[in-house]
Amino acid sequence: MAEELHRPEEGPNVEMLKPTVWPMMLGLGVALMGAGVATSPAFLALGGVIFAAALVGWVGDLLPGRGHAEEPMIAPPPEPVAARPGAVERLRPGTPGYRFMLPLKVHPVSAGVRGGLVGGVVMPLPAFAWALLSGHSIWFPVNLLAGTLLPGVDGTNLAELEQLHPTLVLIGVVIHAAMSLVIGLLYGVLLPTIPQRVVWQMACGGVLVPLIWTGLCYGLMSVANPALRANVDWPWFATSQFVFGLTAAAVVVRSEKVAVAPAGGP
Amino acid sequence: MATAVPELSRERLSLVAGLHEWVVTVDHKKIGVMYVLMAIAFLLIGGLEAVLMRVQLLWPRADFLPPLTFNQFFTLHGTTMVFFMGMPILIGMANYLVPLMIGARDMAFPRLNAMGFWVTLFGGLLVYASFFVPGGPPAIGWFAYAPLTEKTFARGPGVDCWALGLLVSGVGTIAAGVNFVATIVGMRAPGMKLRQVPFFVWTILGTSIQILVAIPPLTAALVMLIFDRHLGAHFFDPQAGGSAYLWMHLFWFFGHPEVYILVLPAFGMISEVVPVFSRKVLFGYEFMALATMAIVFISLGVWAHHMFTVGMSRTLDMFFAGASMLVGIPTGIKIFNWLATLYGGKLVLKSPLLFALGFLSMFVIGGLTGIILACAAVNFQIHDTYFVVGHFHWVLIGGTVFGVFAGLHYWYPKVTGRMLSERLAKWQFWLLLVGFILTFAPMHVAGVLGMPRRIYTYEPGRGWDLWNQLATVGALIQAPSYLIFAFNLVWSLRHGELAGDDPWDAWTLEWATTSPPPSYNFESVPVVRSRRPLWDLKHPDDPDWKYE
Amino acid sequence: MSEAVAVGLAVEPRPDPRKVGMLAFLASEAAFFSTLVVGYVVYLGKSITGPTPPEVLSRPLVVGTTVCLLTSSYTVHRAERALRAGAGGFAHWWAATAALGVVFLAGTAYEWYSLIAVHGLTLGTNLFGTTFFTLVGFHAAHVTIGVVMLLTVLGLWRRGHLPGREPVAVTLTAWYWHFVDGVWVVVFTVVYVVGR
Amino acid sequence: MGLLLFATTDEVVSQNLSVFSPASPQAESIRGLFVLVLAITGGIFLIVEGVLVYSLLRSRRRAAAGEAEPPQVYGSTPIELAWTAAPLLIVFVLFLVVARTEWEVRPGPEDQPPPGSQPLSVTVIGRQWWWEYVYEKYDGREWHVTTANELHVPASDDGVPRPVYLTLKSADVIHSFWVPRLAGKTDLIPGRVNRTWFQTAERGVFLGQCAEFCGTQHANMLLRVVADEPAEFERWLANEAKPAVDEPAAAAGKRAFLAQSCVNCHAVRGTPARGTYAPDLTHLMSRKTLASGMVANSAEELRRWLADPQQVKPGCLMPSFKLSDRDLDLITGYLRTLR
Ligand code: HEA
Ligand code: HEA
Ligand code: HEC
Ligand code: CUA
Ligand SMILES: [Cu+2]
Repeated sequence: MAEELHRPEEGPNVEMLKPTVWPMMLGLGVALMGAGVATSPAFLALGGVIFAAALVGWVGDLLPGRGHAEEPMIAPPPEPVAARPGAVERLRPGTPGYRFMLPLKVHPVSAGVRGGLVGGVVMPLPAFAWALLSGHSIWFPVNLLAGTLLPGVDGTNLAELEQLHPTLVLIGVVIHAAMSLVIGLLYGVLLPTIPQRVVWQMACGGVLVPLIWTGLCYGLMSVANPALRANVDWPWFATSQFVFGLTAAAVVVRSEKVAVAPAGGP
Repeated sequence: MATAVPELSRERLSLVAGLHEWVVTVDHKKIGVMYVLMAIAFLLIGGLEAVLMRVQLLWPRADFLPPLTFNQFFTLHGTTMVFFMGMPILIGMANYLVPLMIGARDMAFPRLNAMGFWVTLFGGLLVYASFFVPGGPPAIGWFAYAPLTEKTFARGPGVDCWALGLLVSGVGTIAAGVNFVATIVGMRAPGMKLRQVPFFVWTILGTSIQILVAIPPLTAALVMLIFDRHLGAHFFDPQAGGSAYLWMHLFWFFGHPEVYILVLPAFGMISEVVPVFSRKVLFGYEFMALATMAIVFISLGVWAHHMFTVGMSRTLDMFFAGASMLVGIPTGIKIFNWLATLYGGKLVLKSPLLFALGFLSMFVIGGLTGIILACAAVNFQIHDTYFVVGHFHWVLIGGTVFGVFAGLHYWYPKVTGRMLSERLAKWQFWLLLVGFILTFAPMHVAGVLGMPRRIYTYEPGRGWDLWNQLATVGALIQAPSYLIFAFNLVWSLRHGELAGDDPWDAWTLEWATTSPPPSYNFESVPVVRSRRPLWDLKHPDDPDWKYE
Repeated sequence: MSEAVAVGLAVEPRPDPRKVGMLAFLASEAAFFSTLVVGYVVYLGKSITGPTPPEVLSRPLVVGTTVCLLTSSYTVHRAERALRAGAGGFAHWWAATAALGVVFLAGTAYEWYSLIAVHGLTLGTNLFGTTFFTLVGFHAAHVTIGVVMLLTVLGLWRRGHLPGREPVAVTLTAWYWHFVDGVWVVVFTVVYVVGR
Repeated sequence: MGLLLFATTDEVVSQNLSVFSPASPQAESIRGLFVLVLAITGGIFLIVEGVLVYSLLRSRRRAAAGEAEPPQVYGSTPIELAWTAAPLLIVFVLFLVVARTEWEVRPGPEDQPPPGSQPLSVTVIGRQWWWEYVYEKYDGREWHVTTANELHVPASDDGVPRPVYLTLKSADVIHSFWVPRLAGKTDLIPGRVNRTWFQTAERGVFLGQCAEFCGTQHANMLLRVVADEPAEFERWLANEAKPAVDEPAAAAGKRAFLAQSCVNCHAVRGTPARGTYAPDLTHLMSRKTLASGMVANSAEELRRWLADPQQVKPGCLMPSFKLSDRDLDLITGYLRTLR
């Protein structure tokens, strides 16, 4: 048991280091040498002498039998600590707060990733549809997304934005993929914390989150991505978000749950 | 619970004998106490300098301090607070606690430990000796950008005192780092695995790694500076092709990890206080440990976020901006885990928790202003303004100082056998909180309104007056808080309530011995089977080790 | 966790703190020398006036001293082995190490003498002088400390203060010596190979 | 007559240095980014403090509930993952926007002025504790005119951008050029050349000051940028390019000036005074302020400055010469003619 104390073969005495003045003297020597560099060589010499003496003294302390002394145990041994048996609540299924803190079964992390990927693939469809219906090319929304990173993608060169630019497309795809993936992951982790009703989970993941996200984008887009802000069509934008949210949530909710080993043991 | 106060009463018998005992001691506990007392002294000195600066800034074109004196004061204030208050107080507390927490009799190298304390003290005295040299203390700012430090621009020996003081105390800091690593790796109680050490010990391990990696470059840079000044070398001499850049890079390569050296141990203290006062185990211990190590390593690669305006390439700017923002993630993990520990706990609202709550609510703000600063383009505007001054006091006081106070209130009973007065502690807390916010919040506004830092005076009519006046009033509210604390320390030594061995009903090993502990700490070395050995003792029917 | 494991843990061996401490110290030394090396490298070719490294650095001499230093890593290793095997010869190998260290230092002294007296290169001449003397000088200082440590250990051992077959003082001194050698390999590469 | 001219054109200088009232495209970009990151960090702040307060209140309610210790929760991997991933996403988005802004406001090594623009290039040399400006080129014409402490630039019109390109150097220690309403700051570093630029359509005086600690009088290394009508700017520049006026009435003053050591440090073009250590005085009277923005450029202030610069700007690098009252009057009189 834990309260067994490990007693090496020691008597009532402990062997402890003897107090010694050399560490302080060594420090003093070093500091005086420093002061010597700053001011006068006299300090330098004095510091050097003290330093050398302290070094020799210190090495002397290191020799077997010189630096140690037996010290009697003076204080009473540590008080045994009062135990309070029975006053512990452990976290078990059914404890209040349990569900929120530790879902017993979760969707595997991979479900979230999959949800993000699938959502990420279907999400551009409304965007493309909007682009074609409103007379733009399908590169238009992709280029706009890349405007988060690239300067100079703004309203002044709309014609440019209709064309295929491999760099812009690459950047757009990377941004889109990274965000889809992370948000999917979050879905995978967080949806199980919502009361175990599929309706609620779908409502949260498919409606609430996209709404909040659209709202945030609406508020911040003028800075985050002025190009997008200038050209975006909000209903279509929101549609994209809903499509993503519903798909990702569906993938997550449908996945097989696995039991989780709570961190910290059974 | 009988409590003996043998050392302290014996000391009164003879002042000389008492002093001698402290001078020659190699006991990690005494050394720890000396570190902390020294740091508190420097805190008062540094604070006094700050208050004088604040008075000078009360009105535009005020005439309270001459320009040179003001510049010397912020140099000394920054240097003192970072090197002779912040680091020593943390190293001192770690010195006292780490061996106790891991069930060891002392540090791995007790004599080296003593040497570390003494060089730190002498280093501090050397810096302050600059008051007595021609030209007085250095006026170079705590990061001492070259070539302002070269002989051409700073003729007097003040800069030498500064450089050598830091060099000497740096030796002590490195010694402490070596010592902690050896102690934590090699001297844990039987059975105590690295993943079972109290969380504070983890943060000290992280801090020590940073010390070992970051302080030597500073030492090297200081050596270069001294060679320039005394042997005619040209490291930082643009006339001979030397570069002002080299100093910046070397200094900040040290300087950024330094700020985490200053905050990680405070994180550790919070991680001890929050669980005990929430009556819960620390949430996500493994992730906290991982996050600590992530901070240690990521923060070695962010230093040039102090240098966005020096004209690096845009790519480099973005590298350092990205890396700096990344540090926010492991830091966030810690914040969230503390919150989760609090959540659902039964909070015991005693002074240690009060300061811990102060830490939690304030540090986040400082961290977030750090993220704002890390946005390179925004930094072009607010670099070197009072916004930065606001940011770093917010993390240094809201983080380090609040954390340290939580720790000092928590462990004072262990060190002295008596409790600090709760009433004084509450006064201290509220004055500090209010004064602190009032001092440093307005600085962010002044910075955004265009006020640069390190100016001894400013033009009227720019809209800065009000914010400066608020800040000064705040500083004057803070001042009594520190004095109350100093008073409480002394007063409670004799009049405090007797504490007993384990006043907080805590769970780590330091509470398993007497208060104060005997010189050998533990009569017999305990066997450890979980993160909370005392929990196991107190709850034999439901011990932790079944769950870990 | 079973009872047996817990008992097993109680006797679980820990690394010797003195060795861990030495490794930690050497890590900090490595950080220190890295800084000086970085200083040397960024100032390569930045000197405004001469002399330049190719004009004044003589390779044959340094190759000689380098061989001495590398050999000394071998001799110190032999010394440790001799001690561990309980065979004689520890003192000889150990003394040889110190001697090789001294030869290295003598070589450095000669090199510096010719740089200063013949070529007029000092710390203040140009950036090359500044960085060269700092880097090589700090290394030489470490070799000097190493020699003193070697001799101290030898003296203590002779008087029987270091009993046993693997006294920590011997091991740690050997580690330090290997480290100083390792630093020289880097310095040599940077200063005499790449930098020339 | 010259005096009169100055009295009439004295405009009211706005003391606004706020980074939230930009007067140039890049200051505007930065403000946008600032608002974005303030919003994001503000949101995080509210969430964290909210959870903190909620936990406190909740525990207050629970505290009454019996002696037992609360549930011991060790942690949860999924939750840890969630609060790692969410901030990661925020950082990712922030990083993209910061990168875009960085490229918008920072000149790259190969950036060219936009076609159809009339660019101005000025070399700025930071000195303890004043600014030297060398006008290199405006609208394709070379100038090489040296002046100090007040930077005049042409304002942009609709259609004609007049970007100002500054080449930043230092003669001694590190300084930093910062006019908050026009652009973020860029350092002037000895042994190095930096570049920055801005352009503005707003006429008027923009204030700023040195933003890197550079010694005793760092606080008074003030900056004034005057954005003029293009025509007025041209007139000003042409005047600066001329040698000093030689007013016969001030001949005695001129002699007194040249007899002093002033000439070792200061230059007055067209006279033997050719010092390069201190501000060029050729057109001193075209400036509204003295000593890098510290005091108004009036006869009294000028005389006070000459009598004892250390009184006005303690620690500055112009010594006090203990001039006689007569010399003071003469030299002040002479300098007052240098329009
Ligand atoms: C205790 C000391 C400490 C700490 C912990 C920090 C933490 C941080 N600091 Fe600070 N800093 C200093 C001390 C400190 N700093 C000092 C002393 C200076 C000035 C030196 C001088 O010039 O004199 C300085 C200056 C400084 C600058 C340079 C300013 C300038 O001169 O222009 C920058 C720029 O990037 C910066 C950034 C950061 C960042 C990003 C963090 C991050 O580590 C913060 C991380 C924390 C959080 C972000 C909050 C919690 C996280 C969450 C709630 C999760 C969600 C968050 C996100 C998604 C973002 N700091
Ligand atoms: C941990 C670090 C730390 C701490 C705790 C503080 C604490 C304080 N700081 Fe500090 N500060 C820095 C670190 C710190 N600072 C750094 C690194 C710099 C940068 C320096 C540089 O630019 O180079 C800086 C710069 C700095 C400036 C900017 C100067 C400038 O740029 O011009 C200001 C201005 O107001 C300031 C104010 C304060 C104030 C009012 C406090 C207050 O919280 C202080 C409160 C304490 C007291 C008031 C002490 C109480 C006691 C007494 C008053 C009585 C004393 C009695 C005796 C001695 C017998 N600090
Ligand atoms: C040692 C060099 C030196 C000498 C000699 C010197 N000055 Fe100066 N002077 C300076 C410096 C440096 C400044 C800038 C001070 C500052 O703003 O920090 C200056 C500033 C000035 C200014 C203000 C310029 C401006 O643009 O604001 C005037 C006018 C002036 N000096 C006149 C004189 C006169 C007249 C004399 C001779 C009696 C003189 N100076 C001698 C160094 C010198
Ligand atoms: Cu120039 Cu500050
Ligand atoms: Cu930093």
